[in-house]
Amino acid sequence: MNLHEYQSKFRFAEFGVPIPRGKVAHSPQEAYEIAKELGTPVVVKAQVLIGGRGKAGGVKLAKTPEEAQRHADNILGMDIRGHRVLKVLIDPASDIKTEIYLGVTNDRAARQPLIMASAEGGMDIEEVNRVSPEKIIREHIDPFLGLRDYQIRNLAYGIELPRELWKQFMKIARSLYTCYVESDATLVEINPLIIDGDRNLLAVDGKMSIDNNALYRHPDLAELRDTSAEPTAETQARAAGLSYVKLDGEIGCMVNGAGLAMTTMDITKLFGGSPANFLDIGGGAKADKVAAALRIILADPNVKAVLFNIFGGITRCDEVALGIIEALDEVKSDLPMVVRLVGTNEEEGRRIIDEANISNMQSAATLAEAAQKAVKAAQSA
Amino acid sequence: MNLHEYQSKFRFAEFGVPIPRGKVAHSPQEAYEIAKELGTPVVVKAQVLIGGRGKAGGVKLAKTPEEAQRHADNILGMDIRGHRVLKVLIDPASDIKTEIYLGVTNDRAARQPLIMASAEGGMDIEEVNRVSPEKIIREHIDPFLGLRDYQIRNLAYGIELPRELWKQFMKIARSLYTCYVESDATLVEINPLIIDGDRNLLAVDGKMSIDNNALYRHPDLAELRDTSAEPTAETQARAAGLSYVKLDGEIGCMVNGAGLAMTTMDITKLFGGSPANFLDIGGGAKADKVAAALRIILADPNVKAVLFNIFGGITRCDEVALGIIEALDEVKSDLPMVVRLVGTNEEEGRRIIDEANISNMQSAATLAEAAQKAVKAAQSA
Amino acid sequence: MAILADKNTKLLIQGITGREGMFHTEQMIEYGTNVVGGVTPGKGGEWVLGKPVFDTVKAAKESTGANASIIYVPAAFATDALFEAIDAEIELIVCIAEGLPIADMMKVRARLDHSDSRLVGPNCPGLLTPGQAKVGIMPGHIAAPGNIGVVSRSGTLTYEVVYALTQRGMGQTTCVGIGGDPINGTNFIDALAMFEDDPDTEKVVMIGEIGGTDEEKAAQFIATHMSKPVVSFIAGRTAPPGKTMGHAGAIVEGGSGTAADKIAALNDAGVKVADHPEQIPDML
Amino acid sequence: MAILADKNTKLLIQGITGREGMFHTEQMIEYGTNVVGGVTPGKGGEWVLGKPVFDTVKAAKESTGANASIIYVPAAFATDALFEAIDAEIELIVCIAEGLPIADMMKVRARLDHSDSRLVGPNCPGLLTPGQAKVGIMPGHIAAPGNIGVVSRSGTLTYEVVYALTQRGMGQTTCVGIGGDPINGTNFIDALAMFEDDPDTEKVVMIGEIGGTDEEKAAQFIATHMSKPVVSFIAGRTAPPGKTMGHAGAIVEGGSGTAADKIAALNDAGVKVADHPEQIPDML
Repeated sequence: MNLHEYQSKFRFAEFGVPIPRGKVAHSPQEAYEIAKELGTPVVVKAQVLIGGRGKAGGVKLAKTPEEAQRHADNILGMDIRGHRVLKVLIDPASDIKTEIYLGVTNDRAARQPLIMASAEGGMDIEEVNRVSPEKIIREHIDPFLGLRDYQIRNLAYGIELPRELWKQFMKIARSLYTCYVESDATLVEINPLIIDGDRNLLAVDGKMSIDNNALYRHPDLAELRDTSAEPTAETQARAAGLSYVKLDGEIGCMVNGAGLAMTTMDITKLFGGSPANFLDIGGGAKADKVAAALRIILADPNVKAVLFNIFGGITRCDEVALGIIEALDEVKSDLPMVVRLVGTNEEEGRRIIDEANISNMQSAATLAEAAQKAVKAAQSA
Repeated sequence: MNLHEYQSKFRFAEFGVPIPRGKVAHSPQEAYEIAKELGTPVVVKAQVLIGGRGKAGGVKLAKTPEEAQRHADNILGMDIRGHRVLKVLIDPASDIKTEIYLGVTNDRAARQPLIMASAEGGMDIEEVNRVSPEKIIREHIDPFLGLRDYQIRNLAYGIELPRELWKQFMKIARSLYTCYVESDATLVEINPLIIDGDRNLLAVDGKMSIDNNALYRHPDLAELRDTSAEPTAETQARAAGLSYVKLDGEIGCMVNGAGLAMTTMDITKLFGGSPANFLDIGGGAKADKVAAALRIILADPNVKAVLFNIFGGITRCDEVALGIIEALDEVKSDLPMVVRLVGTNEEEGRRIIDEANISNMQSAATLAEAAQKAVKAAQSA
Repeated sequence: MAILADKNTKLLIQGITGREGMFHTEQMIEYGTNVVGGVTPGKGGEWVLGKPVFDTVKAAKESTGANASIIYVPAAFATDALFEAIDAEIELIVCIAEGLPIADMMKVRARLDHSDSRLVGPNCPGLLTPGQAKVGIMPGHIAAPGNIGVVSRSGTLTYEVVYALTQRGMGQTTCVGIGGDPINGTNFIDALAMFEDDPDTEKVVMIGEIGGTDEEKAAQFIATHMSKPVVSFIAGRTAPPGKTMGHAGAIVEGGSGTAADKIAALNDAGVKVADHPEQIPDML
Repeated sequence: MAILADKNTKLLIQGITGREGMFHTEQMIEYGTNVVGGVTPGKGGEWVLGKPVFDTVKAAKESTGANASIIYVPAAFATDALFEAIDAEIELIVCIAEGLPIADMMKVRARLDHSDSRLVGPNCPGLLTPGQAKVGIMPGHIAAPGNIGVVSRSGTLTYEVVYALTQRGMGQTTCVGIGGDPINGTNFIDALAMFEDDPDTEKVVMIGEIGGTDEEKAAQFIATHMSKPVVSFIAGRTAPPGKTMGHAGAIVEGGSGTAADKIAALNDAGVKVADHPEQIPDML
């Protein structure tokens, strides 16, 4: 789960990281008032869970409260790569002399947290890593020992941070790591961490991702999830216990199992089609779940055909077939559908589908056959 | 550093261990009032930093507030193995059905904390260990992982704790271990942990020792040190940065280094004498430290002779000799004294001692010679 | 012969009295797996499906001589169950439970590295040695004894492949689902090395997916350490970057972990990569 | 030859700019020890006693090729200094610093066990290879090169014994002070094994004290693994139980750790135990 910039920075601040004393505005009027209260100049920053807002015009400097209001008016409601802007953060403009990068993430290959610093702050760290990886100073953290002071000094030394700033830097790195651990984060990132005109370090932009599996022990963080800007389908899918990712194609896919769902997407493409989504209905596949999944797929206007690919393992195919029929009873649709049921009781399952005699539904025996039929159906639709 | 029963139990309670809702009384009148407030029967318990108070008559049951007052009157001021009782704990008397032992300590051989439980509560655990070690269930704790729930279950299973009490037991064990870790304790012990008539677990007696080396990061615990009942000499020694233990003999020893100080005690005994103390003045041995040490030694009425044994390593013997002379100038004494100075600049040191021409002081070249002279001097004194 | 589990496996079920645990225990017993008992704290002394229940793994191991355990407990308790099994020196631990926090798994994995236990999972379908032992949730009837080793990060996709093999008369030595989490107990290299050493395994199928670099490392291993032919399939060619595809580990991050990279690495190592799972039998 | 330190030791001083660090650095240089530099965070780039100062051990090691380090920092920072030296893969770490909490040392020791570093200490006088290297605070002039290995839990008591040996013309290969804390990096057995393997060491003196069971374990080791004669002395025969005698490790607890037990164990192993330190030269 990703947090907004303002959520990340406010959380960092709870652990002792210095941040600009900004506030969130939901309307141009509110932006005006905050700017007036903070004193200008301020920066008006779109709060969206996607990168590239700067290029999209989502970050603007304002010299007066009136200008802040105007910018907020422009930015609020903006669509940035599919995400609608519903909030702006109004931060006092910082006197940026130097930009540093500081972040902690999980290194899955090393199976340890990794803290990274770079003198090349303000840039995308993955880009720095591609172009000049030696400019990123890295320290693996023993999860049992935590981040040790000497490791922070190794970072400070490596990025040639002026020595009089080491004390501030150590406090920030310790706070950031504590925030990472206490939040079960998979990423905490300050970019840029700036040195301002008064030789103070300040976290001007921040990013944070939380391990979804750990949310059960962080109810406060779980509440921070912002579904307002998220595609409705994803919110609905999460509520129904489905794993769903919207894609740009025209063939809606409903599959049990993540690996098989990706494979179904891939094979659709292989046969000349294009998947409209990733959708894993998980184990069981009762009628209500199938129905919820179907509703989500059909709500996508790009979808021209639906492909069901169910591998009955512990789940029996006949039960799934009944689930599909029941779901189609609830969620009517004329779109062409291809159903492939394999595994436990597959003949019985196919018989149920055939006997239901649904005009827009055909069945398939193999995955290749199912994909080909779905692609053909979508093309003729 | 050892804590009193009441300090230990109150600390356990802060971490969630259930304890009797008792209070500390400093006077018989206070004991009466607490007993009245708690309701009788109560137990009046001497608070001393030494074992064996029960046998010494330091623990009494009182059926009325008046009886509590009488018991407190008897117990307060009592001398228990050299410790004067200045406080009593008034606890509501518990309805004890079963007594369990539960403790965490450092296993120095395994270099890990060790949690132990036994169904033989109420007895000295070292005695249980001697007689029937199989009755103590042990689990080593990985200091990085902490005490895991399954380990507590292994204990509960091992001591055959009735299953309906496991939940309470798990909470207590977790709390006790957290207390151990958060306090940098070397021992936390509940003995007995009782099962009462209502099937509740309750920590009726408790013990706690803190790692002296870790006190710097626990100022709150450092304040709990009770020097009121401790021999004055030990309090003074600690204040002067000396390491001192009072013994029963007549030869006062002043030595630099713990191993050498023990050796000096041993050799005194070997030659027919008896050491009055262990005393390590540590490195440096400036005049003020020597003076403080001398004052402590001479305050012991048993001391009949003083033996200085200083090995000049980095410290020069001439400097130490000057320190001793200066100290003797401040702290006058007619007791016979033997000085042995060896190592760096030893000749110069001995010359200084000899030239000072102190009538009651003689010098020695070897450790054996010094010990023999001191024993002889003490015997003729 | 086979790898990891066979007729000599004496299996303990951690979480035997739970709904899921009981259901799958029944399936495993039906398959012929030698289930020797179960563990549910507080229910020691009870019997479930004809098997004794114990309060602790230690007590269960002492009574039954179990050498393997399988974990069906909710995520919040799975970490403790893992440490308990490691501490009791269970040789093979299979963790079906899913949803374990990464921070917990880092610690579990660090402890595993200093133990003699082998973990498969978490968040995996377990393993199946056809005709001998089913330790997990893979449907038994889709597999058949034979000489092909199967290792996979996926669940139903594995079934799909195993089913395709069986339908073509190509049986399996052991099918191993290593799970879809970013940190797990057994990775491709571990399983490939075991198949290489197993005299009954003649060919190997490796089913990977996007995310991480385990397939790339496996390719390296195959090139340098394996004599047996390996055929692979990588799921997620069409997955967009930055999106988690169901499995916590299946995400293309910072330009790495793409299907294209993995397929290229495997091809470089001389491994044939199928375009879709149903091609695999023809490529073996 | 010698053990642990010799002419090839390239020594780093952690805490070189402190009062104690600077004083002893001067002594070590005077003795002829090859001190290559020091570490004091925030003082990198300065020079002390003609040696370069670095901000981190990593940077110091990279610049100087140091293979040993000695720690003279206050207890509150010593744990971090230890982890830093271990992480920088320093081969020999000598920790003079005293007062380290037991909880910290448990963690340090656990990490050491999975590293290639050797720690001597904490709370120890360090070591001295007469004529070659002084890594610690032992006075150099009381020792002389020879063929006797000395290992001890104590400080000045060690000096006493070394001095007695030297005065009798009995020089030493290396004198090792392992420190008086309950948990340390090098114990008797480690040092005894090194002396046994050192061709120049012909006889060994082992100076123990009350507390713990390390002397008993050493006795066992001597009986089963050592061909060279060992003479011992145990301090604390007159120490009462339950009282810490200066060293955190020197305490008789629960009836174990007494001098009598240790002497009996050593005698059983064929080790002669002196009644007082000045007897040792005669017993060798």
